[in-house]
Amino acid sequence: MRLHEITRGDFPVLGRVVNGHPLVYLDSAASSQKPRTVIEAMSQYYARSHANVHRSIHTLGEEATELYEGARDRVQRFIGAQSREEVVLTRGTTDGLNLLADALCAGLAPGDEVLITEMEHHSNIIPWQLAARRQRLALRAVPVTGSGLLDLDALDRLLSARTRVVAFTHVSNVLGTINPVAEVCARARRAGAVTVVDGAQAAPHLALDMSLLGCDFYVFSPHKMLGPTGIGVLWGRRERLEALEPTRGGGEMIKEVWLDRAQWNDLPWRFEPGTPPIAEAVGLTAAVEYLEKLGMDRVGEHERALTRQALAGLAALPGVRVFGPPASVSRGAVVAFAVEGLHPHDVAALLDAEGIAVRAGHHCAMPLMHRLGVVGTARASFSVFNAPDEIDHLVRTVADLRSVL
Amino acid sequence: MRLHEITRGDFPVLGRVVNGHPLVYLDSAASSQKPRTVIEAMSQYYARSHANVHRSIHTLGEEATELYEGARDRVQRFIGAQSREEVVLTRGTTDGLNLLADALCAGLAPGDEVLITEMEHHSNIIPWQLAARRQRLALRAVPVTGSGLLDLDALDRLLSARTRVVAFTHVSNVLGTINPVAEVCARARRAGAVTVVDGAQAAPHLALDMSLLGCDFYVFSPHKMLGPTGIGVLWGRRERLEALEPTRGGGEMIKEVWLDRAQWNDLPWRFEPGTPPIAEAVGLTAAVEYLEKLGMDRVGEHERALTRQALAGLAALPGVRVFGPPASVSRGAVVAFAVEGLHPHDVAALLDAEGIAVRAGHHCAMPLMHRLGVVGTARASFSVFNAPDEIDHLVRTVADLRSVL
Amino acid sequence: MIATRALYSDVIRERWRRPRFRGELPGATAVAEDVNPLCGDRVRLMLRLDGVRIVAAGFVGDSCAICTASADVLAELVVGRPAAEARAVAAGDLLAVLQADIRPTRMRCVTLPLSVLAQALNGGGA
Amino acid sequence: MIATRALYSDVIRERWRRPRFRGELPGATAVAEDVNPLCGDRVRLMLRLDGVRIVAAGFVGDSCAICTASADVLAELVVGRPAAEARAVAAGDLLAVLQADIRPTRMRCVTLPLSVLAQALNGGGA
Ligand SMILES: Cc1ncc(COP(=O)(O)O)c(C=O)c1O
Ligand SMILES: Cc1ncc(COP(=O)(O)O)c(C=O)c1O
Repeated sequence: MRLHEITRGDFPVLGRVVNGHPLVYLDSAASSQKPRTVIEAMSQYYARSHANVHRSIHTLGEEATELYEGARDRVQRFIGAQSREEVVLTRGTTDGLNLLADALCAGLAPGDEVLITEMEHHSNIIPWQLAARRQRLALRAVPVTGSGLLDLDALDRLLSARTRVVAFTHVSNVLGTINPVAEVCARARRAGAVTVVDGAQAAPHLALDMSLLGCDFYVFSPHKMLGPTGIGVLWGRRERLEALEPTRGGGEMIKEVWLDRAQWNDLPWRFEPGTPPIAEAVGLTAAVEYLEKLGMDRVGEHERALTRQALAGLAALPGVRVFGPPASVSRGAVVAFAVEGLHPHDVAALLDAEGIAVRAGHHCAMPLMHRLGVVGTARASFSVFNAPDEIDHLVRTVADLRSVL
Repeated sequence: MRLHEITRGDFPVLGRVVNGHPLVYLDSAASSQKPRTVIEAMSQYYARSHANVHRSIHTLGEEATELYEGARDRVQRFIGAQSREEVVLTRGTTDGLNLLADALCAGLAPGDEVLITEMEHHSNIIPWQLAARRQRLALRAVPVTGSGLLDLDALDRLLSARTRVVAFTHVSNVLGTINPVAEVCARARRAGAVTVVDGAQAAPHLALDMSLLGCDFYVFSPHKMLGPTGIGVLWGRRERLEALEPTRGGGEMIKEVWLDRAQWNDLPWRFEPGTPPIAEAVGLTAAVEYLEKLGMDRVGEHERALTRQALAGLAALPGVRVFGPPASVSRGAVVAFAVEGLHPHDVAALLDAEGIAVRAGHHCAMPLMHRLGVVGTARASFSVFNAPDEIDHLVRTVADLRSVL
Repeated sequence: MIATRALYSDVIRERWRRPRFRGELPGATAVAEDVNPLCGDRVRLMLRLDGVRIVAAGFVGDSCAICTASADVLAELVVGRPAAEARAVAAGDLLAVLQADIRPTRMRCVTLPLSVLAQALNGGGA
Repeated sequence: MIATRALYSDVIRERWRRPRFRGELPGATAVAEDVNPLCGDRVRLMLRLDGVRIVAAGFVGDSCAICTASADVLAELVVGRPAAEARAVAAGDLLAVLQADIRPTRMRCVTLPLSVLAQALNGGGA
């Protein structure tokens, strides 16, 4: 059985009819749909066990704490982290990147350098811009080659003794490029730089193993991997996390507080001020369980097959341009494309009239749009519940588009 | 009908049996329980309409965006804000206070002063400590009088031309003190200081009207007011928000991005980087609707009656000490108490054996604990679903405690 | 076949393919630009005023067919009019010309040019 | 009447009311303190070592009856022993003395003093 045959019944939203057509949801890269087990785990939690976590001696408080901390354990295993202390629960990829930009750059000196790439999402650009302005750092970007890959020769030229941080995406949310994380991290490490990887588009599709990736920090968003909104994951290599001074304060992240000073709590709570996303952690556990039951290898295989099908189908259409590395290169589960004579927003609106949900615009990657010389693209992206005939439907519908506007 | 008779059936968790007893949940100040409508609004959202918000041209994306922005409108009316642009959705009170401490202090000069109070929650202490350390500001605290009130004479002595920010809680989460917000803000304004009010313990219980309070910023947490975890509200007076430079970056908070610079988006999105808590916003709308249907005046009345009952009952017990202003003063819906010879944690554990959930410890207010000369207290707190006989049960059980350990 | 007629009228298609006022306007005296945060459409409107009268208009941007057609129609409607009259142009006037049955969720594509016009006439940011 | 026996044994009640090792330890040579993040209990353990042998122990803190009794029993168990033997004391040894049927969620109240002991013997932070 193909994966979608197993999974489709698990996603209540797939019963939706949109503009008279059954929903074809091809926007999982923006935010995925949720299986019933995730939705129900959160409802059940609120209906039975909700309380605030930590420092609670009553039954519900203990249950909520076990559930919340259980999510950390589950994520630890899912991403191959060495210990639960390395897993910080945040509010999303953007939140994690801001936390890291603030904390990592706080101690840097004017003239120190932060290296990003031309294919970053705004969430991996602006936090570094803000930190660079504050600390008077230089911010540089590794260029993208004509075939949509990171220019590793340029990386070598840009790395220097002044490079303190290298922050880059694991998988591009536009091009689908899968960057060679271990390779980039090895080079960065030789230059003495800390590495931060934006895993927002990788965690939903690739089996992750932090011990193999070789980076220092890795962040991602459960809402893109069948989990709830409102929560994020930040993994940090223990000694790096230990060395990081918290930049955000509040309840739970301290051991002792006086009016003029405070003593930080242990890892990982040191980086989790305030009431955390508790129900969301319960949903995250259910999402990881769902993905693990399917098997991440099988998930990735399914999505790669859909991606290849979409790439081949769309690239064959006259007047359609497909972005990113050639189909021969292994890619993430996104296909960005343009239809001659149509604005991407109209492509999305016209597809929506047929029940097909794709995203259109700059995909929060304006520097990459400038590099590609476009104002935006349409983008189809895939998840465990998508079926090959949905891709066919997409390709057929796009083929008709040019005639209608 | 008393309010609990109307509401009890709406809270699924109240069917819980804890240690053989029906749950008596007296820990709403830490986090409240949720009515069925809130739980179901979120499930329905995930089952029907989930997509990422903003810049989406497909039906689900439009629905999700309308729902998310609809929460903003609903909150605007609920708190009497002048415009929707003044309502920023954050991740919680702690998150909002960190955002404000970072952004408000960024432009301050060494020696400038930030004024807090002795009764603050750690979330309204540590962010200012961190900012003070970064910018070399002086952090001072308004003392609390022997009867648990803010010392307004001391406030006047502490306010000076160097005071840039006055940050204080509307309602103390330990003492229950309701601070005179308009009065404190008027004095702070005369000194030229910006005012930040921590409304975490006020929003669940008081009818709020931003135009009457006179503060510049107000923050609170929906999870304490029948809403979901993972979301927060930050209200800012428009001209104050306009003048604030964002300190966190990412998708959605920008209009245009180049590798070396960016142009901020309009209010309120400028302060909402990344994928926001979408399902949580849907739950927030349902929580506000639920509270509005009951009527905040009636909610407050009900909770004040329970508070008076608990105060009177506990204070009359031998060996029990009750903290905070006398019952003759209007108070928030919390009662902190100590039982002679028992550690607060044991008080909570013993009450839990009878199905009663109270919190015990320092309540994230260690400086106040130092001021009160205790290591912690037990604390009962009340919400719309609590019944007078639950308070009787609490008082009766506390009366028995000293004999058992 | 795509049910395009429900989405785009002939006028919209025509104005999208051959807009009459698209392009930079040299010597513009009032300029504003804004973005529809819901979809990311962006329109920059340029006006040349002679006293209080709008004597020329143009727009550039990155916008869908509806928004582009709306901007094009708006430019046509305001040229030759005094600013006060231009300000009075409403969404209904644009819809009347566009002859389209716009879904509520796409109404902001129609109205974005209107709010940019208001900003331009108020001396709002370039 | 409260079902206290299920929660607190006679030994716990006795050790809570009259702990034998509670108090500052002058001349301590190994000190550590830690907090149970689940409930906020805090224990500071002080040891005086003569060579490798623990010759005196004391604790202070802010902790519930279970945790206090556990710390008191632990102090009693380690005094007079070499550090290596003290390190080998396990939760089961404490439970045997406490004679209580501790719920899983309260086990950390029992084990907090053990982890503080380990920190103290490893020269962990005061
Ligand atoms: C007065 C006060 N301020 C701030 C907070 C922190 O709120 P949150 O944990 O939702 O960020 C709380 C609740 O814990 C509180 O009672
Ligand atoms: C590559 C990449 N990085 C970062 C983000 C931001 O994630 P979030 O919006 O969940 O913070 C996204 C998704 O929007 C993304 O695709």
